[in-house]
Amino acid sequence: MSDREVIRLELTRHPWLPNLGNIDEMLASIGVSSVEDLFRDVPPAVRFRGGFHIGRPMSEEEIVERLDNLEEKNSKLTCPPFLGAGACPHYVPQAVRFITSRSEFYTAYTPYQPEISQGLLQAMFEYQSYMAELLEMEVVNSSLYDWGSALSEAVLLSHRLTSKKKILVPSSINPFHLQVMRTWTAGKGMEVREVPYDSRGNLSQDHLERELQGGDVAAVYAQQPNFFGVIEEELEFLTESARKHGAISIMGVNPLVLGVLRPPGDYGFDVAVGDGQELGLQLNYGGPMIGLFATRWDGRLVRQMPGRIVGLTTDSKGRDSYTLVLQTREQFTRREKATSNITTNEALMALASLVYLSLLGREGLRELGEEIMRRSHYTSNRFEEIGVIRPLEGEFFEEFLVRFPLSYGVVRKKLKERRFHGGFQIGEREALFCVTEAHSKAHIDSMIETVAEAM
Amino acid sequence: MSDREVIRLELTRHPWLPNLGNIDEMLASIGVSSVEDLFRDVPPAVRFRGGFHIGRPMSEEEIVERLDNLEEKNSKLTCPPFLGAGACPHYVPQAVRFITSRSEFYTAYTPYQPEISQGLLQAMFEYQSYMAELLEMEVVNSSLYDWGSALSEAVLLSHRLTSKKKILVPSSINPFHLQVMRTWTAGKGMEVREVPYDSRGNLSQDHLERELQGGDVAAVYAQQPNFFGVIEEELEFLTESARKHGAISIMGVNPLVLGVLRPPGDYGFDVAVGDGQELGLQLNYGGPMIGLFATRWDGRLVRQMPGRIVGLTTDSKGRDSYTLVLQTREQFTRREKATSNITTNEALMALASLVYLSLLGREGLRELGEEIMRRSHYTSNRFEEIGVIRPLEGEFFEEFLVRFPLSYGVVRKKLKERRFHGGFQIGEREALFCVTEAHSKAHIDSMIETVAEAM
Amino acid sequence: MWGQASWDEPLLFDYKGKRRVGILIPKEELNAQTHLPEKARRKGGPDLPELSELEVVRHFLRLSQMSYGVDLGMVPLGSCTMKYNPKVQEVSSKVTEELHPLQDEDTVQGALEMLYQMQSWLAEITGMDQCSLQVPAGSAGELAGVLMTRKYHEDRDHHRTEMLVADSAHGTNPASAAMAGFKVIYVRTDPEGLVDLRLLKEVVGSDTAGFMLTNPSTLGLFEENIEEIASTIHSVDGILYYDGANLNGIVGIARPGDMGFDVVHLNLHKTFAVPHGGGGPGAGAVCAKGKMVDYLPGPLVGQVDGKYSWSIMPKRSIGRIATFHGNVGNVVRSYTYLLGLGSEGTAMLGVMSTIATNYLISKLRGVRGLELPYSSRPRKHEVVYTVSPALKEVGLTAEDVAKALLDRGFYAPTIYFPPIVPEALMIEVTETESKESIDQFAVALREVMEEAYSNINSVKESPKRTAASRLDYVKANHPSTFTPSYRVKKMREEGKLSPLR
Amino acid sequence: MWGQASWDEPLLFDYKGKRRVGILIPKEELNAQTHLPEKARRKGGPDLPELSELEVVRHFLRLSQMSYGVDLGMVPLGSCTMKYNPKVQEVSSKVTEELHPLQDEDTVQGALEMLYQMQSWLAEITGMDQCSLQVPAGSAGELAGVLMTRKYHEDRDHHRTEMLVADSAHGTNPASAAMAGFKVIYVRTDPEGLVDLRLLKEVVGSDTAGFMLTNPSTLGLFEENIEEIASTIHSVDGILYYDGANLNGIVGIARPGDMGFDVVHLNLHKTFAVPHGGGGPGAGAVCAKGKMVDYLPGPLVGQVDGKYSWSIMPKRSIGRIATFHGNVGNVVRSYTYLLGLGSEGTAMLGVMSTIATNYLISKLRGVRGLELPYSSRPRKHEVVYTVSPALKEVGLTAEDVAKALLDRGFYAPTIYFPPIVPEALMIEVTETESKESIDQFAVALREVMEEAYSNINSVKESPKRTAASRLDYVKANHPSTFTPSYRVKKMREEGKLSPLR
Ligand SMILES: Cc1ncc(COP(=O)(O)O)c(C=O)c1O
Ligand SMILES: Cc1ncc(COP(=O)(O)O)c(C=O)c1O
Repeated sequence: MSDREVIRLELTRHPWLPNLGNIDEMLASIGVSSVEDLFRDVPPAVRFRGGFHIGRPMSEEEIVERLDNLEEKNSKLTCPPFLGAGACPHYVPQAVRFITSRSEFYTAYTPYQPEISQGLLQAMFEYQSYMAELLEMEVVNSSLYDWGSALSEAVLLSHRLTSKKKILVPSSINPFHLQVMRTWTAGKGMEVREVPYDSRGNLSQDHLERELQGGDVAAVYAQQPNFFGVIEEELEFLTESARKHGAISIMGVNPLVLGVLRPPGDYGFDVAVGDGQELGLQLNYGGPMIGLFATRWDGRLVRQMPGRIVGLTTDSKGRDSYTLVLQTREQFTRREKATSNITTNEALMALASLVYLSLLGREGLRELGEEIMRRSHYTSNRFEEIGVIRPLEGEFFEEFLVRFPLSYGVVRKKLKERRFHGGFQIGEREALFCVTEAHSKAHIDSMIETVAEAM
Repeated sequence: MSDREVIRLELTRHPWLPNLGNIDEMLASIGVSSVEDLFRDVPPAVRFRGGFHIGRPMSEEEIVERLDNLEEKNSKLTCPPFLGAGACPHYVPQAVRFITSRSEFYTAYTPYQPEISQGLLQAMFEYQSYMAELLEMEVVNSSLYDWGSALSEAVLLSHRLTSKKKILVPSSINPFHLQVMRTWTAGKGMEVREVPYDSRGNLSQDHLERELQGGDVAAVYAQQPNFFGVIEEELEFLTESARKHGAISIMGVNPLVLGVLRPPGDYGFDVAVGDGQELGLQLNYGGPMIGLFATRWDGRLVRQMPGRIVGLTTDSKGRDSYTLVLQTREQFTRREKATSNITTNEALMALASLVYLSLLGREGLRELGEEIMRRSHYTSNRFEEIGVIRPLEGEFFEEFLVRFPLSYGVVRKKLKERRFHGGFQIGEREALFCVTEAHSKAHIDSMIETVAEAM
Repeated sequence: MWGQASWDEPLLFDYKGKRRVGILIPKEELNAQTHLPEKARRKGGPDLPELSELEVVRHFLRLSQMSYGVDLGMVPLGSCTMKYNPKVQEVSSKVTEELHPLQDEDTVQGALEMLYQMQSWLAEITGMDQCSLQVPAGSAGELAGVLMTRKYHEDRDHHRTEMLVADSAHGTNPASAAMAGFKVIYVRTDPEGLVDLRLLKEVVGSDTAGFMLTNPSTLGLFEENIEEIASTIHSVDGILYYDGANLNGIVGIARPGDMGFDVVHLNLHKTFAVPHGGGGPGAGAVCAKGKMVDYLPGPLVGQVDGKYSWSIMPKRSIGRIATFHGNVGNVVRSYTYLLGLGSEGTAMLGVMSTIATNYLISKLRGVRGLELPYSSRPRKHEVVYTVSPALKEVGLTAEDVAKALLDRGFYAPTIYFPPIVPEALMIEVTETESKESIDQFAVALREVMEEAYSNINSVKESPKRTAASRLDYVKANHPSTFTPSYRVKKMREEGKLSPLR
Repeated sequence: MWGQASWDEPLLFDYKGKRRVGILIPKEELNAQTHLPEKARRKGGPDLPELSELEVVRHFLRLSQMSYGVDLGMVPLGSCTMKYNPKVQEVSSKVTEELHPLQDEDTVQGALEMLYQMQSWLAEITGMDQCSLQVPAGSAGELAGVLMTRKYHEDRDHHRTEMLVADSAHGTNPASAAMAGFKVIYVRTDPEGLVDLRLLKEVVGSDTAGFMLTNPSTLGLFEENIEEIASTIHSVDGILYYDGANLNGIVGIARPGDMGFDVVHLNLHKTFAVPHGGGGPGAGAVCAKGKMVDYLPGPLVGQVDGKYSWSIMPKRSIGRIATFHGNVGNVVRSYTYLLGLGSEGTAMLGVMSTIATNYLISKLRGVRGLELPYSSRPRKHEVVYTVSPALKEVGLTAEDVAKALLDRGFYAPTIYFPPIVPEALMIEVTETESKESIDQFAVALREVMEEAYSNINSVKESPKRTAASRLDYVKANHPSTFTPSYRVKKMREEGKLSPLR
């Protein structure tokens, strides 16, 4: 016991441990004479007597100094990295940060008691509504973890509905999403087949049709834009073929493009997945993100939906009110028969996305999409001018594949010397560059000049 | 007219001008046909037809880039400057920033409607109460601008009460405060006399007593610690002499020292002034600060008090409630007979100070004072070791005067090369150094080593 | 139905925790002796409560929910210009936050550049020659202005003892004039709501130091005789002072400098969107033209070869008006605001705020009991109504209207001001309130007036949906119950305090 | 008396402004042609409302006031560990905020160092060998754990189809097991509230893949037979899995690794103070010991010569469980929390949270209608009560108690969980609530129970002081009224939508 007591006596005050000065009276009220009495059920053999190696408690001032120190160990870049591949840098408006740092939102948990959480519930309903509008799909949940897990959940859903195991994905799928999906569906023995793309970078219709013939396909997946940034020009055939062959059609989509590109609902997809990161989230070294998940207005799909859904209803006084709905799908009631194990989701990030979209509005979203396209195309033109070509001919949004006349490693290193971070390396001489509104013309020009120098 | 219209058409959307798209319907409702109609009463000769040179409207992203750019033009220092002289660097806890950035506080104005502003009013009452406790004085207003203006207001108060014009101040007074006081009281023709200090740096009792003899003194002022950082050891004689000769006694005090030093109320001062900057405020290049103003429980003084005061009362349901009190002192009712012209004060900074003090609490405040003294004394010892002496023998808190064996300009330059900012230069070889809990031992040591190198 | 949050939150002093702290003090292992002089040492620390971080945060969050700012709803306080404070302003503190006011100029070039630009922009917007940003708020700007006027006359051996002030002026005008030692002479408003020119000419004379005026006036009316007013004042070498708190209605339309004003103060916490902080801090500027430039408080930021410094010291400066450089941490918020508006946006402020005011007026036409004085003239940044008719007819006061508006989720207008309008409601919506939000406010005010005629008692009982109901002001101010601090409360309870005498 | 704020705030879709925007898009003058493929172009943009910045901010601020988090008051949700989230955590985002997950390792050394330290600290705290921080929350950690278990057995050609789960377990345990393809076998709780050892030994066999357990259990009870449980599972080469959501009650007291657990997941958004974000995001860790280290999701951060990199790829890793590195932006919040606690503070978590729970129990002794099952044993992080007696006597349900607590300004405990306790109230106060705050909660709960016996109807009418009263769940869930989006509402109103089938 004694070393516990020693520790207690050492730490007599701490901002986050209010009762250090009340231990004795609390023990007296409990009716035990020592702290150890409260742990009498812990067998001596498993009682931990060691200490930790975290260091002494730091004051806030010291903590901030330590964090500054870590921040300095990261490279200061001239402008955001030209990296995409599943996460893209964007400017996050201050209003977004301001609202997500409201205590009433960020220190709340899942609104199990709707009467006292109407604000949070209304916001989640609005998130679902904004996404529904973007996607032209009726039912959106209030978030999953990220694109990879959303895709995985869609595949598991297709398995539950069809009892089949084959999944068709484009070989232009984001490889990280694919890896996640393989991990998540390993337990169900799903089998993934890749459908190749043509010289423009578009999904091959023939291959897809052929794969579907067997009738053993649970789901067909398309990604818009695909991993190489290329815009899939034709997707209607996919939903039609899938329907014909009894497979679930799933569209993975970057919701940011939906100001200018056709939404999944318009194509008739059963399920849409994606990530809201590009709508108001910092990069945060890859997480938290926002797994986007939506379905058509079809009870079969909706009842298999993973995650929380907020719905509109009325309270006992007849006022419009919001609450979690279809909870019988969830783990805490259905346990092993639940549609997913997900509990904690990405609600605050969904809120951030909602705030971002509400700041943009209809025109803002379109303008943003167009500005990004202008900048990415300007960059690709500049690349072309210095002899860096695009091996795939298809149209693109913010990302595009380029091929250098020399090893990309050399370019990458040169860029780093000038405090630029180049695109994501794909092969020896190829890389995927991402350009958004966060990259100014001056930075783009100077990046291109640096590349030119390296060549 | 036309150029106005042109401007209007150019700017069709702006986040902060919601009605740009509603102008026509609003004009229709007003019943005028053009914007110009609303300005028909502006004589053509004074009608402005030019344009401004502020630049085109920037997006948030560009604004932040511009601010970053300005920030980079300031020197990055290794640690906060060793500068005091009226403003000292301290660590500001995150909770302070968090609370002062609550919209309900920082986007409110003076709580003219107390029923809807109870939270803000209670906080101001608590600020007054915390300061009253620190000062051991009963009545504190809810802030003036800064120490200089608070001192000026105290002097003007003494003039109103005594109709006399002579003011005694120590020659160890902060010269910036003195300058402000001279400016503010110029209209009343106040005459300032300086009382010298002894070799320890303490106020000379004899001189003071002599100046008071004439009976023409409106107020006597003492500053604790004084400008040289020296702790005035004896102040009781001052309040006694002032009382005897019909002068108002005013103590200027850094409230931070009141965890360890005797408060003005204990000495029997009539009025206390000071600045709350050291209790939870950033330096902010010198403003906003918090003018502290307090009086004894004496109606004569209280009714002459400048600024807003919040008091406790009850509402019609008998609940404890808070409201602005003694408003008949203020400009909006008393106009030219008001006790001051002050309107907008430093309420949010007062809130910051309150939060800071409430985090510290009784023991925290004492510990902070002691830690600061330890560090400042450690620094002064280190200075002594390398031959930099303290010309004044008196005890000090966080600031102290040092004399270098060579021109301070040389030291100052050397320090700057190493990204340190030395103390405030007083004479050719002297400077006032300020050391707080924001200066770590490592930084102090390295600053001292740099000084040693320069010598 | 709207209702404000209500928490039975005790005073911090009523928290009874022990051995708590809300922040750790960093401690270095140092071998340093410190000696406090015995006679100066405090015996028994101040009796502050001990609280954990959560207790502090929770306490203040609860209090915050019982407060009301622009971010929550319209605050139509006339003369206060409660416009929206864009969130990006909060980023701007990075430019100044960590700078000490006495740092060497070469280490604060970013801050100085910002201040320099602000000096120029504000000079251009007001049509003046030079601006000082040292004044921490409007009133301090006024004081600076009248002290400048005083010194100007002293320099010329004038004996000028009187300061003219419009009777519609803000209370700070006479208060500032008095602080500078002037006698205040009020100039009446004529039946049109403007300065009575005839009267002005009568009072102007060899004792006249200057005239403090705001244009548009606190009635929201533009003084169309401004040129003649200026020449009248200048004819006796008087100084025409512009109280620039109300610039919002004419930015881009007309400039004080072009109207003949010699000195102007600005409230950056109004037209230039510094948040009002629950009462402050604001930030100010005092600008001067021609001969008055020499008297500005100083120093000012100058620029030589792209280097900025405090190099400009006005020759006959009145001296330092603030301990350091003014509320720089707020000036940079205005700077950010102007960056976002740009020239075009800034030029639209007067237009859009004027449209908002007049639109509101159009929505309030025909409301029973609510009367618009000087109704033939268009308003600029604000409008003043009177409820005198309703007072006569049903006993409704301006205060009642204010309280009833609170119950509808709005903050109240400024009431009983300016004093020349009885039962005044002084309403300023600003250009940041959307048309729909103005519509809603108009509906609420109309409802209140209708309720007054149908059920005056119900109005008198408001507010019912705020954290407190109407307060006992007698108790609040009476010498034997006056309680400005917990210390007073406690001492009185312990019988240690006599009534305030 | 407490009352929640209430705003009649419409949906954003009901705002009707025109030509508004809440943020300006920066525009560069660029000469670049862009061609959208005709067939992929959207015809008619999405119908999103147009709003100014103020409208957006005000809308969400009003909504925020109709929400409730730990900063406002106690949230005693059992199993959720709603502890205070120190404000300094918000600074920590600077370490990761601007980093892209695919940046070269030499450009993200600060972030990697932080992750490396966290891997080590969490391993030490749990007594495991290695941790992966890739799991974005607890459930994902569980999924990782069961997939690791699956792969472990596959590698050994075991045919293990069954996952044992305690019947008191969180729903995520069986759900995760099922997602990984296991059949779930429940192990009953014995009359002491612990795992029924006899029964466990009966069900354990050659089909057993592992056992998912949490200790202390969701009842707040420490499984004192943990050593025997471990050896039972290990005797068939089963994997003992620790659901570490409830670590708070034993941190510094006992470690899963020392108890014989092979795999552990942690919810950093509980014991390690990541704020809960209104439902998320959280952050997780999955830790393994011995043979199981090889199966962790990867890569992990390793260190060579002071350089950090993603150099550790567990040999038989189940692969990637998140798109990138997990919720790094939250991991750094936990890191900050641990810096502030230090070794000593961390070691006190178990002690202080356990004291808080048992103190609350002491304050609830003798409350009529409230029964403590398994009352002889001390609790750890939480306690589960039943109001079954009150249900029988006056018809009071656990839900009624929850709603009545809302009316007293508290959030409600977790109710109806774990399912083995009828009418359960699962209460977790955590160590960050002060003694006085626990006292107040105890008083509130006592009052509710007393009111139930004196006036059950009044309790049934609660909540009355929140923004909404009890809701219509039938309408919310019925196929013909189910409305999960504005789109559905609108389409239904326009007659374009059939009931959900
Ligand atoms: C017309 C007018 N003049 C002067 C002032 C004083 O400005 P401040 O409150 O910044 O001291 C105000 C505002 O309070 C005002 O409305
Ligand atoms: C005991 C237990 N296990 C697992 C989980 C799931 O964790 P998460 O919500 O992070 O997915 C929770 C919390 O929800 C829990 O309480």
